[in-house]
Amino acid sequence: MKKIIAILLTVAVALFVFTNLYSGDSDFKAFGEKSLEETVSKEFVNKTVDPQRVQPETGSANIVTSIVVNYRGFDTMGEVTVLFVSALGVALLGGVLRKKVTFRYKPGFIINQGMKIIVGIILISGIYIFVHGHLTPGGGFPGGAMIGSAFLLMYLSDDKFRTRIAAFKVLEGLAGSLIMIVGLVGLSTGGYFLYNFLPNGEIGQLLSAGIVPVLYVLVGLKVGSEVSNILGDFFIGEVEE
Amino acid sequence: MMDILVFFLTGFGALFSILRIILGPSVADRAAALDTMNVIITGLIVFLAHVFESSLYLDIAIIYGVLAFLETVVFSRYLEVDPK
Amino acid sequence: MRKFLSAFVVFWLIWSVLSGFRMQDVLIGAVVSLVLSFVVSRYLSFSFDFRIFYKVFLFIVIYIPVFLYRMVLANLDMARRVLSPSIPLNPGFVKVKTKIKSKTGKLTLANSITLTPGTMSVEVDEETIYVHWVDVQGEEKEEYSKEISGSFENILGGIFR
Amino acid sequence: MTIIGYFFLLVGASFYALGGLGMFRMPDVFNRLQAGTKATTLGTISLLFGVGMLHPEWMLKILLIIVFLTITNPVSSSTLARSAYLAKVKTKTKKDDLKLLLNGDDDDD
Repeated sequence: MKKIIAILLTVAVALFVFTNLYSGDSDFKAFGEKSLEETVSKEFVNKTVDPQRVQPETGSANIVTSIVVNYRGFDTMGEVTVLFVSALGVALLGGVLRKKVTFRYKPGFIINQGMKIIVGIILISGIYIFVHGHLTPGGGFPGGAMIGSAFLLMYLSDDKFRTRIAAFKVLEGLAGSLIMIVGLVGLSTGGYFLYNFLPNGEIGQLLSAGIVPVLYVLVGLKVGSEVSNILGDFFIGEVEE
Repeated sequence: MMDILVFFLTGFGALFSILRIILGPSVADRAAALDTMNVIITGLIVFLAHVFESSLYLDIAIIYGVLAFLETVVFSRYLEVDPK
Repeated sequence: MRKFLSAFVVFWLIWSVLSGFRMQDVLIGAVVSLVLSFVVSRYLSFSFDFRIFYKVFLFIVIYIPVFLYRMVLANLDMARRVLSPSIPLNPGFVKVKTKIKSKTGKLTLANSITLTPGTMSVEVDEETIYVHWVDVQGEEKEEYSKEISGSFENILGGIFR
Repeated sequence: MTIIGYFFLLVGASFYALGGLGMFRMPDVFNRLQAGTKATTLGTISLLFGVGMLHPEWMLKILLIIVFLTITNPVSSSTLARSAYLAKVKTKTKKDDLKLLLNGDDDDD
């Protein structure tokens, strides 16, 4: 019965979406017919690549990154704070529940040895992803998730690896405070929080786009260490604070 | 023309893995089919890099490959977790 | 110390391949790999010395051609099985002995067994590899070993002592 | 160069199709894993090498992806096979020398 209702609901939603998309007088334009001239995105593209400007406004080759970290930098800081609060919640609950994840069998030899090679590749490519966040797709959040996933792999595939890496607690706090400090330096030099006080440089170089790469590296470090801390809380099951 | 043929063949492989994900009698079957499909998609992303002439897609392929591997390992360890 | 240096070299190499060989990238990559290998190198098994050049040379020149050849054979074999109307199968789990001591060597051997005709390694022990075989032939352990891992055993035994 | 590249692309894509088909037709999980892993690994190597032939300036990065996938793909399928064996998934396997693996491996950490 439940399944039939689910199928009926799915069909109803699908019909609604399709009729709205394909009827002639709907608000949604057909693919490729929407004019981008009247939207706000053109303005942001121009700010970055317009050759008439003396200096590009953000200098970031990836426009999405320039919006996420430069124009909406304060918002990104809020997102990182949300992650921090959830990590704190997991740590507190982990102390109350004291229930560990237990496996019936030890991890096998193949995954145990394979992990010791693969984790290195995952970690360095995760760091590559967030250092190059202003040049390539990606950035702080995917890179941090990759670092967290590398530590999840270590917890899963090595039953000796139960020691929490103490450096992460330090790293998390350090990255969070450095984001604030970068914002405050902007406040004191330019007049508002997270002001871009570094030179923009040339688009496409690694050292360009002002404070965007700095902030993204910090965000990546913070996300990675937080995810690793959450996983550590789940696997070790107790907190000492 | 050749591109369409390549897309057709890869889509054929992905389609049958999806069928196995739907039909698969046990969790292990589904996880195995998911692993196969993920590798096929990783290859497809690299092929998209060639179609769109942009090397940025290679980074996405790396991320996708890493997460696909992790997903399989997590599923296989999940099969071993104590049920009580 | 040896682990630290080896991890540093591997990280730097991967970073440079990923980001391209420009000056800024290579320098920042050096800093990043230094920090990263300082943190995680003791959990990893990157460990080699100067004989690595000789080993990599042997690996590329001898192992990879044999491996690719066997892999193509494996796929043709698998294609034959998949495409025939009644799938010819005689599956079974068998044990294979190995003499390789090095852990990375055993891992490589297990991976090679997985990718060669009709076999897939399931678990590795001190000196035994447990293998799932699509088409079991023969009866004795020695026969299995010769059939499944004979050529790789010799090559990898020469590379990873 | 272009022709060789497209040849590799087609070979890789056909192995992907074969892998999917094998995943669908084989009778139990171990045989499915065998078919899937072998076909997709060779398919990936071939397809990625084809793309590298068409764009020689990406060759190094593509070789890195190939190495990474060639390490991870057998590892993940071996791990999955071991877990499926330990979880006692139904098989059509007749011969079984692996009983030892199940004994004395209990660990409640």
